[in-house]
Amino acid sequence: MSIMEELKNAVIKGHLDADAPYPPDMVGQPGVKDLIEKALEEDIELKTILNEGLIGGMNIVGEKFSSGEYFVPEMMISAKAMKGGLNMLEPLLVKEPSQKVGTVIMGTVQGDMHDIGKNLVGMMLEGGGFEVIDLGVDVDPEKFIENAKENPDAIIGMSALLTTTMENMRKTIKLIRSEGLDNKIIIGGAPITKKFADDIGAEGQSNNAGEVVGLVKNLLKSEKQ
Amino acid sequence: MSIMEELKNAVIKGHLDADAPYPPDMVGQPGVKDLIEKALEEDIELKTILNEGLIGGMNIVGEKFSSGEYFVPEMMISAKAMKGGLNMLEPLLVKEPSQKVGTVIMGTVQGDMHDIGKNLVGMMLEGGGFEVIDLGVDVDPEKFIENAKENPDAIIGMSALLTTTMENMRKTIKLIRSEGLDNKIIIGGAPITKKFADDIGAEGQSNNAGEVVGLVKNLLKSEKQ
Amino acid sequence: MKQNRKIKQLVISDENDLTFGKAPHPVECGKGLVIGGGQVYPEINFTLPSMTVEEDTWQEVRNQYSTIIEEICQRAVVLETSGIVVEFELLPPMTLNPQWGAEITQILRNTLDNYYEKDGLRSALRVTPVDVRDAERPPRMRNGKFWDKTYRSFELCAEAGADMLSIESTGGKEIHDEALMQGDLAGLIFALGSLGARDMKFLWSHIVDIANKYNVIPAGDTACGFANTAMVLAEKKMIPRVLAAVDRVASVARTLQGHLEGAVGPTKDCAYEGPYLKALCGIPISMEGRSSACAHLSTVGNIAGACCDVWSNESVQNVRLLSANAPVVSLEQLIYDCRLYNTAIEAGNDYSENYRKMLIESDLHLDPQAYVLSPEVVIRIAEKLVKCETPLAMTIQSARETVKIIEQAYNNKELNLNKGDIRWLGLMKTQLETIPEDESQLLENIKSGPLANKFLPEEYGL
Amino acid sequence: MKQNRKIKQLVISDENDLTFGKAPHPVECGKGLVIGGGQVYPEINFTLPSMTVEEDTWQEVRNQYSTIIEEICQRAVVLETSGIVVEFELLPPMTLNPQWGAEITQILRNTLDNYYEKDGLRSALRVTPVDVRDAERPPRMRNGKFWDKTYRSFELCAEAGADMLSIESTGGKEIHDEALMQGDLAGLIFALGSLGARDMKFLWSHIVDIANKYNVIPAGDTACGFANTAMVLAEKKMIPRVLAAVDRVASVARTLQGHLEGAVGPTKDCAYEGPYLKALCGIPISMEGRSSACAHLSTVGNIAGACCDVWSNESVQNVRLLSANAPVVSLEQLIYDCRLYNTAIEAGNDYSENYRKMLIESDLHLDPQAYVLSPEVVIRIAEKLVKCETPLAMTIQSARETVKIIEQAYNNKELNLNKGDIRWLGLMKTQLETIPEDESQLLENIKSGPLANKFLPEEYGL
Ligand code: B12
Ligand code: B12
Repeated sequence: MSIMEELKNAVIKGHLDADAPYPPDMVGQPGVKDLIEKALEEDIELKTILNEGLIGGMNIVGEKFSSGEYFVPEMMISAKAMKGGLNMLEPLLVKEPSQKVGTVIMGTVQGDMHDIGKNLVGMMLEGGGFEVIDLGVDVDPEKFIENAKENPDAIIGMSALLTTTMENMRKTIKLIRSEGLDNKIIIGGAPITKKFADDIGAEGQSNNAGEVVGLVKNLLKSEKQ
Repeated sequence: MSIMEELKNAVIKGHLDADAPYPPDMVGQPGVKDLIEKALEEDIELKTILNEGLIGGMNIVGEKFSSGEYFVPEMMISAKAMKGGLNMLEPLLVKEPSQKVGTVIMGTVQGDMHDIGKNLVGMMLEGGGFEVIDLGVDVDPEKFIENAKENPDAIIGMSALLTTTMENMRKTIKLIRSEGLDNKIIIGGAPITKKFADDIGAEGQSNNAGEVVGLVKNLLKSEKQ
Repeated sequence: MKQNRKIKQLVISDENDLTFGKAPHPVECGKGLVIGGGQVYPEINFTLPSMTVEEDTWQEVRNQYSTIIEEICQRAVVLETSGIVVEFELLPPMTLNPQWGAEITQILRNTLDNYYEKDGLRSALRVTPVDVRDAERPPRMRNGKFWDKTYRSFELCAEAGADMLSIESTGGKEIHDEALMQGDLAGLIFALGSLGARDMKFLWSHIVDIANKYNVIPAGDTACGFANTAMVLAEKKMIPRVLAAVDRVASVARTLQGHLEGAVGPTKDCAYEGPYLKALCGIPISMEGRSSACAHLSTVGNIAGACCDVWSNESVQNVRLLSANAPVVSLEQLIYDCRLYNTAIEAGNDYSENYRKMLIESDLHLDPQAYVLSPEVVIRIAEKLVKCETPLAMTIQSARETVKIIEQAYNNKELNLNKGDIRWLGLMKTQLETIPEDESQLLENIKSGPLANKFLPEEYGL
Repeated sequence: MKQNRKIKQLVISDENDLTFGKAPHPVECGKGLVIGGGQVYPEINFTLPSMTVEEDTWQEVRNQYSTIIEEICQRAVVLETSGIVVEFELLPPMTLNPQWGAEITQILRNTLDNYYEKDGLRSALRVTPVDVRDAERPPRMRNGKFWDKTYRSFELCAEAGADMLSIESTGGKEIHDEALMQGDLAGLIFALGSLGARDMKFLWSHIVDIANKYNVIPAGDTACGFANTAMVLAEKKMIPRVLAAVDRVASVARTLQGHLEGAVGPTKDCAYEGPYLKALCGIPISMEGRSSACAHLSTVGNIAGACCDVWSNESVQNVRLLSANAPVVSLEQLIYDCRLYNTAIEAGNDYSENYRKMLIESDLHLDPQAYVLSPEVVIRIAEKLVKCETPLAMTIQSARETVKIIEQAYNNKELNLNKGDIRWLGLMKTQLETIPEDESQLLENIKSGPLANKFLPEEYGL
């Protein structure tokens, strides 16, 4: 197995480093961190480590999840292992800023405390290599605006689970736009439909955590054109 | 029993004239037409005949219907008897135009063939003393506009039973307004909600034939203010 | 496949054999579903949310149907359903542009095929064009643009992948609507027993031909525009419930004509005359009850299931509920209902008989419309009907027997009636005394009355 | 009314006595409804369509609730229902402004009173404030603005005319959410058996006091935020179904604490732990199944009804369907379901036993979450639970027994499991070996792990 194959496999299994207790049958074997170290020593390109090793591994995790073989707990463990790897690469990546995939500001809207869906989406995005700024729950429009100003390139993701808070998405988008901010906005949560998203002027919508990475990537692509 | 009481009763029972076969137990007794004749002979005011006798009787029919004692067939028979009476009064009423209660243009919107609800509403309105211009089913916006132009004081009533034709109400209202017509518009039909009516700019809405007379009267009142 | 042109005796004559999941003449359709062969299958029906159907929105219409069918199949797989019937009821513009109806049929067909291959989901697709002949007043039934469109819609949908063909046909409705509002039994009976029955023969001989040509199943029709209009009006207290009950049974002879022409079932879900048809010709029937409350309220939520072979939600818009889109919600409810039917059948006679009795007993005494769906009453009335020589005679007989049986039930304190109902039982009895069984006589009466100019006799071969 | 502070033996120990409509300790409430006294009543729940709740919209909010309750009562009368339970679940702003919740309570109260006087419609009103303590992270459970609002909301709603009080309380959820996503059983058990149980004792001693003061019924709580979150996640294939099943049974000890403090039932509809509580304390329970598909999809649509005393739709928005507004549609479905339950009870043992078996059998083998609701399994596990000394011990025992029983059922081919489920049975068994029954020990473990800063131990008296 090549190092990249090994790295990919360590992400899939969620094995952070040789000392990590999970999965039991890999204890003692090199994990994500160890393999990245080795790869850097062997002068493998950062881009390759990131795209083939980490994101490549996470893509397979995503597939396993979609097919019903993996559940969220497994996915979280892989995401953590991947994040451990990313943390090592980050100081090096800043020197090559074009490598940064993108930033997403995530929050559950005002009045709403449901965050499981939002957290999952955040996790998937991190797994896809995005930086996620999580504003938590019950987030008022001002807080979204503040963060959008600081991150003009970021995509904003809003979640709402209550029929009585989904209207706060409309309000928030209005206020964001009235500040002259043009961040792309995506929304989600059980009661949200495509029609509603169109109605309130959100650029994207999904009811499926698995689709979100693709959705965000497409939005970024269309932005560049 | 005073003549007005008798007239009222004849309307309630749906007894048109002495020869009318319905109701069986009133055959041979004076009916609506006979009693109006008698009332005119006795110089009772037109207003009184209309309001106390005919409309008064029909009001009671409405009450009996609301309470579940009468059904539509009974109501139709009374409405017919009342109409017979109205026809006699009409030539006399034109001389006193202020007595005319009002006109309603009714139609089922384009693409929709359901007309039972619309017909019922029409009947109730006629029972309430209104003139009803029935445009039938599958009525295109142009036809509504044409009739509205001819009857600038008329209220327009539109009916739709399909979720796929209710949007044609929006279209029709837009076109009516774009012609500069300001007829009051009311809508109804099973899928129509208050919210939808507000949304598309209709002035009134009802899912209940029994309420419609009141609705239309209120609209006319507000117009006069 | 054609049934005898006249029914001489009941196919089911013991009320206990009029039960759910089993029909003397099962129908095999779609991907190996045997309807009436020992299992009850769910039939899921759906429609668009508030939107127009036109060139501009057509892509969105297609998306709606794709999403609905995808979500339905997914859920059916998760719930490990042994098979589903999917009904696509066209909307008027989809029959007026027959190609549109065919496009949607194709979308549904493809998705059902996919799920069969991928997950082994068994299914059958019922397609129901709109009877757009009703778009003219008085309607032309055998000529003209609207008849052509209706015919073409059947052809194209059959070609595009329907497994079964149905329709809610409207022959005679132009008279029935008026008569119903006037409580005029002669008009009702003329509309159903003469005009309706004649149009059913005409229409279904054509549908059966198309079905044979494309090798699909001519399933069945429904008196929806007649007796269900009456049911909805009774629900709104616009007409007495006893009138709606009489109208229901009076629609049997009309719908029967389709089966005499070769329709083999399952009948359309909204044909509450189904139990009578099952007794008369042994065909499997689709019925709807408590799980079609999304489409219309009713007083026969349980009893409607007593002898169903397919169990339907009638229709629901594709709107988002708290859990999922409404079609998925409906499907789930139907599946749980069917699990009960099928568990009862598997568990054996004790269970299925008890369950059937519960379904009947729980609604029977509260409404005359429920009462006339009880298998015992169905058999009693149907026995009288086989003796009639013509559809018109059958229709009159249905009305007379129904009035009699409801009156008896009321007198025996088996049935709750209110004052208005009781008054109307009397009114109907009087009316029924004077209606002639001779078709030309009845026609003359109608022609000399206020309904004369509402219909075109020649369109019914009169 | 207070139950023993500890359960020493099962109130229902024969699985056949764990059946619908009958509870050893019935509860009389509202206008003479006796819950668990031999009839199953529908419980209708509803919520606003898409709109905000604020000063500007308040009049419209009031209109919405007035219309809903009016339409519900009308339909209940038409269907001649012997009684209905109405639940008003507050939305967050209505607890944050306790006066608002009370206003809506009053509207519902008045309409129910009207229909009782006018039409004899019997009813009981359950009011459920929101546990807004969950609005802070980490939440403060016994102090601060949010606790004050929650408390005040109970007082004002009781005063405004509630017949029963309930809540979906959230003590320990801050840990449970995280642990669930990580499949961490130690975290789940700590959240339920320690934090959850402690908060339930604290909270319900207060609710019972308020109930006594206003002479209303302290009904019950639910592990909705816990086990139903797990159920929804399993439905979305986010966690394995066996984990959701274990979490369900592990929530029993937590919800039980409310009843040890004096809650008398009927339990909240979404508390699928209800059958265990009924066996343990003999209280009547509210359950939801196929007719709550509008609120969440599920794999326990029929079996959930096997021993219910009240039957609920959980919740539905006030949106227009083809027939009527969705709350009316839900009510109608519940009423037909209840007609079946009650017809079975009236028809005698044969019928009700058969029907109960059908409800169980039709779901039992397809999902572990259904399996653990079967009365037989409930009694088997509950027998083990009464032997435990502390809520924490009970919670651990629940998890262990559930894993064991699911494994057995799978091995005996009584239960369908997929590969992921089987892998997770193993993973859970391993985890369960190391979880200490000693609360302080477990607390120490959690404090030294990643969940340490997610909760405030002092808010649980720790
Ligand atoms: C778990 C839960 C809770 C938990 C929340 C725990 C938590 N930390 O989030 C608790 C118990 C606290 C809770 C509380 C309440 N809840 Co709640 N809850 C639920 C439940 C059962 C599941 C929600 C969930 O987590 N689903 C799983 C996740 C993974 O799915 P998801 O959120 O839809 O997210 C997915 C997609 O939508 C999408 N997505 C989500 N967000 C985003 C964002 C972006 C940008 C994108 C692209 C995609 C995306 O991706 C996700 C992954 O696939 C739902 C039932 C249901 N059918 O949804 C009710 C439900 C949402 N709750 C409801 C109610 C009424 C409440 C309460 C008011 C109850 C009460 N009376 O106390 C309170 C309100 C609290 C508040 N202020 O918000 C109702 C809402 C009714 C309404 N009017 O809208 C529901 C529908 C239950 C019901 N059937 O009645 N609830
Ligand atoms: C009877 C009926 C028919 C009859 C119509 C007979 C006729 N002459 O009207 C027939 C059989 C022809 C028919 C045909 C179709 N129908 Co149709 N029909 C019905 C049914 C069963 C009852 C409607 C009715 O008459 N109600 C009684 C009257 C009194 O009530 P109402 O119309 O609501 O009117 C009241 C109020 O709304 C109000 N009102 C009405 N109009 C107005 C106007 C104003 C100004 C005001 C103020 C008030 C007001 O007052 C009235 C009195 O209280 C409904 C089911 C239902 N639940 O409504 C389906 C229904 C409307 N039909 C439906 C469908 C799908 C169709 C067809 C497309 C079927 C098909 N595939 O062939 C065709 C379409 C034909 C067309 N182009 O329009 C669906 C609609 C689904 C959707 N997508 O919206 C329904 C909901 C049935 C269902 N559950 O699936 N139908």
